[in-house]
Amino acid sequence: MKQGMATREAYGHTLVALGRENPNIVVLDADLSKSTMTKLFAEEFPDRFFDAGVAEQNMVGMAAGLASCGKIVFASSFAVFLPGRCFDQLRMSVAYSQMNVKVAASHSGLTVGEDGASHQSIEDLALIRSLPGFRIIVPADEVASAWATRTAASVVGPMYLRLGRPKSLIVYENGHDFVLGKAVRLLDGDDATIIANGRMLAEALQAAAICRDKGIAVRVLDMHTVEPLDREAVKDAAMETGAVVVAEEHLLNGGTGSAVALVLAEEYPVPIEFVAIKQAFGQSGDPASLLKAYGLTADDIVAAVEKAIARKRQIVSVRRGS
Amino acid sequence: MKQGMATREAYGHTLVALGRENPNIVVLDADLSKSTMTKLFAEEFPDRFFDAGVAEQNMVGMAAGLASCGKIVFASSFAVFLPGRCFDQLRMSVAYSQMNVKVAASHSGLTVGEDGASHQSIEDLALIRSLPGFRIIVPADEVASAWATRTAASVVGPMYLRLGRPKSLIVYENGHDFVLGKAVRLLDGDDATIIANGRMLAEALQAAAICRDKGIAVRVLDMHTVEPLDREAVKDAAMETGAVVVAEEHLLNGGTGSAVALVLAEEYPVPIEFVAIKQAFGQSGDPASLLKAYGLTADDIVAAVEKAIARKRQIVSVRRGS
Amino acid sequence: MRAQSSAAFRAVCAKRLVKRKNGSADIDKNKRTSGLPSVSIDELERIALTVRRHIIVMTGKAGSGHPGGSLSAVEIVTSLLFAVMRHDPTDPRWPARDRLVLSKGHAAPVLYAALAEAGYFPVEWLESLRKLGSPLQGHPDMHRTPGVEMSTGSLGQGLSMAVGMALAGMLDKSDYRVFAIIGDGESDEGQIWEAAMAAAHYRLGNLVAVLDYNGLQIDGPNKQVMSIEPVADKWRSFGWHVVEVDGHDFRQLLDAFAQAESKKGQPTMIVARTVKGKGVSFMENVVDFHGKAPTVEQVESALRELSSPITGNGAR
Amino acid sequence: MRAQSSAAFRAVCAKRLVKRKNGSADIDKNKRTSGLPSVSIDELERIALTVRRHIIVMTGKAGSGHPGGSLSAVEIVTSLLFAVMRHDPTDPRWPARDRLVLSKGHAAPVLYAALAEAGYFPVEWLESLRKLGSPLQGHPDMHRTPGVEMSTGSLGQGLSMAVGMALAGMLDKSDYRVFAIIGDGESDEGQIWEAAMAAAHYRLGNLVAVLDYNGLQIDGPNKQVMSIEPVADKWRSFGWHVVEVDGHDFRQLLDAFAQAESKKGQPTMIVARTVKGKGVSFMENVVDFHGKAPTVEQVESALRELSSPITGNGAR
Ligand SMILES: Cc1ncc(C[n+]2csc(CCOP(=O)(O)OP(=O)(O)O)c2C)c(N)n1
Ligand SMILES: Cc1ncc(C[n+]2csc(CCOP(=O)(O)OP(=O)(O)O)c2C)c(N)n1
Ligand SMILES: [Mg+2]
Ligand SMILES: [Mg+2]
Repeated sequence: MKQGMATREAYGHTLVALGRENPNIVVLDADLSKSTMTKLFAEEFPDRFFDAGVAEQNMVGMAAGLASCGKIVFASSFAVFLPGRCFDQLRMSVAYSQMNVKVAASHSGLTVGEDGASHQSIEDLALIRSLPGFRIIVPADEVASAWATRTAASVVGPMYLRLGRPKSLIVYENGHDFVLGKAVRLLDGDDATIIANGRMLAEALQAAAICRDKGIAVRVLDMHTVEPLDREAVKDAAMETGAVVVAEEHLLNGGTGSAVALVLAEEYPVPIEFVAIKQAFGQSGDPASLLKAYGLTADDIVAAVEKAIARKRQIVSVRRGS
Repeated sequence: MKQGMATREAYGHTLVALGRENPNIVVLDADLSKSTMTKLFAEEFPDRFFDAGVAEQNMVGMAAGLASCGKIVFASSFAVFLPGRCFDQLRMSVAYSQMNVKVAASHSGLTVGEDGASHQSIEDLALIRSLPGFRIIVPADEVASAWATRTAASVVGPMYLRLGRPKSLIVYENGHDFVLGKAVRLLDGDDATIIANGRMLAEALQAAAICRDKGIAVRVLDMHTVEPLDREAVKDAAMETGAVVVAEEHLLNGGTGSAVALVLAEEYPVPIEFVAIKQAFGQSGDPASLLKAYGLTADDIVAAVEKAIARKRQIVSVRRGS
Repeated sequence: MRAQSSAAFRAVCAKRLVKRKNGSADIDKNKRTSGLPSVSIDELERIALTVRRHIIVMTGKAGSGHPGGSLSAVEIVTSLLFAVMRHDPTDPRWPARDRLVLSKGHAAPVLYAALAEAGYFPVEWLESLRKLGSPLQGHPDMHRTPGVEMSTGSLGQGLSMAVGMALAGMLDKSDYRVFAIIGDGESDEGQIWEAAMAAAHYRLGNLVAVLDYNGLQIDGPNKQVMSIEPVADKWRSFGWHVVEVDGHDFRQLLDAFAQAESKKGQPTMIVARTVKGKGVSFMENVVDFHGKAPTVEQVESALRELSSPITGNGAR
Repeated sequence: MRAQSSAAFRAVCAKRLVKRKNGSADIDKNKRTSGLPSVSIDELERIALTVRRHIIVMTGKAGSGHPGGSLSAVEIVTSLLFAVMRHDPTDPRWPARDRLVLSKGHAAPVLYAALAEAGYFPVEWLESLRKLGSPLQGHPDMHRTPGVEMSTGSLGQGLSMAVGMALAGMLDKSDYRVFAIIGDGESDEGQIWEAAMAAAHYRLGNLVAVLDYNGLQIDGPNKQVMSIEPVADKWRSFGWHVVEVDGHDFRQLLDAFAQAESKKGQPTMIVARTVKGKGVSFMENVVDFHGKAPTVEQVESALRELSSPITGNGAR
């Protein structure tokens, strides 16, 4: 896989393009426009960019007010502060009020790196998933991020984009035809399914390659949309492969894995292994070392796949009906 | 079941008792001391009570500062504002900093009633479950709440108590011997297990009675401690009854049901039905009508039990090994 | 037990509302202030009386709600909806309307009563306050109640939304104005000061905030719970033009709003000194009536008191 | 490339720290100020120089971090740790110690450098800044770094924690004092104003905040991003005693801290005008050096500049 732009960079560039196409688009930031890349928009459209300073709560309120007057509002900061610092505001002013506000949160996950725990959001999905009405996209590369940004602009209602700091590995060809709420099946196989998104999709693909060499055939799903979750794809994976691994740069609690576990508990219970952060905060370090230290590498995924398959074999299931 | 005090009332009274026993206990509130019942403490120990005014963020920071100097700090407000209005503060100043702060959040769930969506916290567990280091107790009645409050004072580290507004039905005898992290098995049966806590435990017990009349024998577990979850009890329930229902006054996403689903996905996948709030905000209404409108009554639990059992029967499982 | 109010009376009020819609959302800016309504102070006081009666009746009927902070804001809301703001009850989403955000959302009853009187919805709706499925939620809900601009209830958020609306007005070169009503207890919230800073930074001359300064919050007087004094200095140091008035005196309020309108490039804060529970003797300055509904007997005795307008007897 | 510093030098500094522990946590209050250290301004300036060199070397070595806002706070932190505060590097959790909360946590390098120089941990640790497993995290972590009082990094929270510590001091009738350093960009956070209001309300004379007023935040100058002026008026209107100083002038800083100590029943805000990147010509007032580490060449050139103390050349 080739290295491409960070998802936050693709977001920034796409915002500029959208700004040219649609005068209704307004962008807000909370003193992090160089990092979230909204700076690109600010430079070209200074009149439609508002900096809230280091005041995430007020930024969200301003976004809601602007949206109530017909603006399509993108609000950006780091994922740890947005939603973390302004959850109640997102709840009342955006989710409950059904405002057309797009929360584009950069620097999600451990791969923020050296800044450490205070800046590494490992729980933002848990927060946003608890806000009825919010759609959630976790793009894996620059192509997916550009699509996500365009989708945010065109679909009416609250939306959350989970973006990353480091360069991303390119998974998709330009112009790939994503559908909101539909997982992408990147690889197929019968032994198990790896569901991943964001930064972890590249690891999942590497893991699948390692598995292939070991004679294990895995399906890989890019679950770019976490809300609404593609229940069909999850159910099919369980029914057709019988063992599921969910890999994400997020806490186990409240993330994509939790969403998948709920679906399967209700639809088709099979063994699931979670490659996610277990109850612990992040810390300083370079991204690669951190992923390793927290068990979020391709090798960890492979181990999880093997464990899930072993558990599947332990259960001899005869399913009647469906 | 007899009607007893609200869990928040038992909290308020127990605080006073603790205040008499331990001069190190300090209580904070954010202009809701009459509702959270910390007023009782404030009246008896005005020197050890600090009102932050309507400033939940600062209250949490003050709590952390006091705790860093050796105080055992109880901070109270409504569950929708605490954690909702001060999540990042709980994250940095309390959870990450491992402060001895007890967050006692009242008015959780829909049974807040007439105040409506802005005041009904249906997502607080999702938030707190994403904070490593926080223990979580959801007491069902006055006896459990008094125990939870005492436990909070004696166990070192961040803890969350989820309290309710309305009078609660009495489940436990005075002096019941609770253990932090150990579910209470209130009823036993082989057909299915109902896991519940807080307000929904009383509904679960009623549901179990209805089930018994229908010839269905259910186990009922009070999952008062949500973090750390009693994994053994959950796993045993799955292995021994094969069908699980989780009932809680919370969103499906991020609540007790999500915690149970994660455990079973990893340990022993069986059908689970969730009696919880599906992605929607609350609204004004009296508590009983709201529980009905949102599908949170004993009857809803009974229907869920029947569905879970039907699903269990569809799966003829032969489990090797374990 | 229903408060008096007639369709005819409401129609008169509604007609008096400033309506200068000229077909499109385009507004002749030069004429903005020329059409201020000719509602007399006497009439405003009569409307205020009716609004007060509604507040008592509807919270009494609901058995819960916030009468105290609703009663303190009656003159503020009445002057806005019946004399100051440009709006059209028959077209609540008219793009060029002036906007009102009730940041202290628990005072929903005063807003509902005034909106009903202004003709946004039938007065009969008031009886459904806080009932399951009612369009009148315990706290304002923009999607359920015509005329409610923003959903509020969690304190401290409304001013930020108003800032956003004012920014949108500037962007769209529309001359609508934005009003927000905040509480003194609410002023403890840091977000209020974030919004205050931003409004001054962005020179929002189209923004006016009113502080319903009734001196009480839930746990007691501000002075004991969390003092906000010197509050006028605070707003001045945050870059706002500040006007201090008796919040129950329509003349002073209208003057202040006019002053605010003439202020360019700077937001205005009207510090309105009020009495919590104003107009009902047993509720005035009684902390407990913040969030306690009157009993059946209290409703009756309150309505007896509220049978003729309170004239010019101002705040504390 | 390592900054100069010798164990002997550190020992001298450490000895000069005020230590009036008399066996227990009991402190003779009347003697509190009598033992102020006899560190000369010259010595403070030499320490400051070393601290600056450490900041450059450690961020350079880490390849990331926040040199700009660390350099602006050097005199503030140095005066606190080496002349103002009562503390004991050999006993970081001494209950009666004065407390310092670095609310603008991204300036961790200045705190780490000063703590190392004061003897809290070996200077060698500084090289591990921001590495996996290091005791010196990218932002201060109270459980990993001796002498770090509170974990910070998310802006706007530190002052509230300091308020809590000051309340605990009052409760325990201990005479320790609490210091918090906040940024100008950080002052945008509403929580700062919540804490400000509470500190005045609770009459916390044992609390001192210092504003590192370097005029810049990440997106540019405060004036453009979010103006905080008139900032001294803001703090005054929030009930604080305000002193304005040149934040690079030790004499003015020490005076201000002494003034703060004599102020009873009211918290003091020291508005310290500083220069972001102070001491390194190519970093001074350069927005980008907020969060960018110096390259190898830049480290060398900076260390050349930082070979003799900057004396009394003050702020902008
Ligand atoms: C964020 C938040 N915290 C707490 C509450 C609970 N609450 C409702 S009203 C109120 C007191 C408000 O006092 P004030 O603003 O003075 O209102 P008024 O006196 O005008 O009724 C509080 C704390 C809330 N609604 N929102
Ligand atoms: C709550 C929060 N929002 C955003 C950030 C990201 N951030 C780090 S430093 C900074 C700018 C701070 O400016 P200032 O306080 O002036 O710092 P200084 O100039 O002293 O370095 C921002 C926005 C943060 N750390 N915390
Ligand atoms: Mg008030
Ligand atoms: Mg600065």
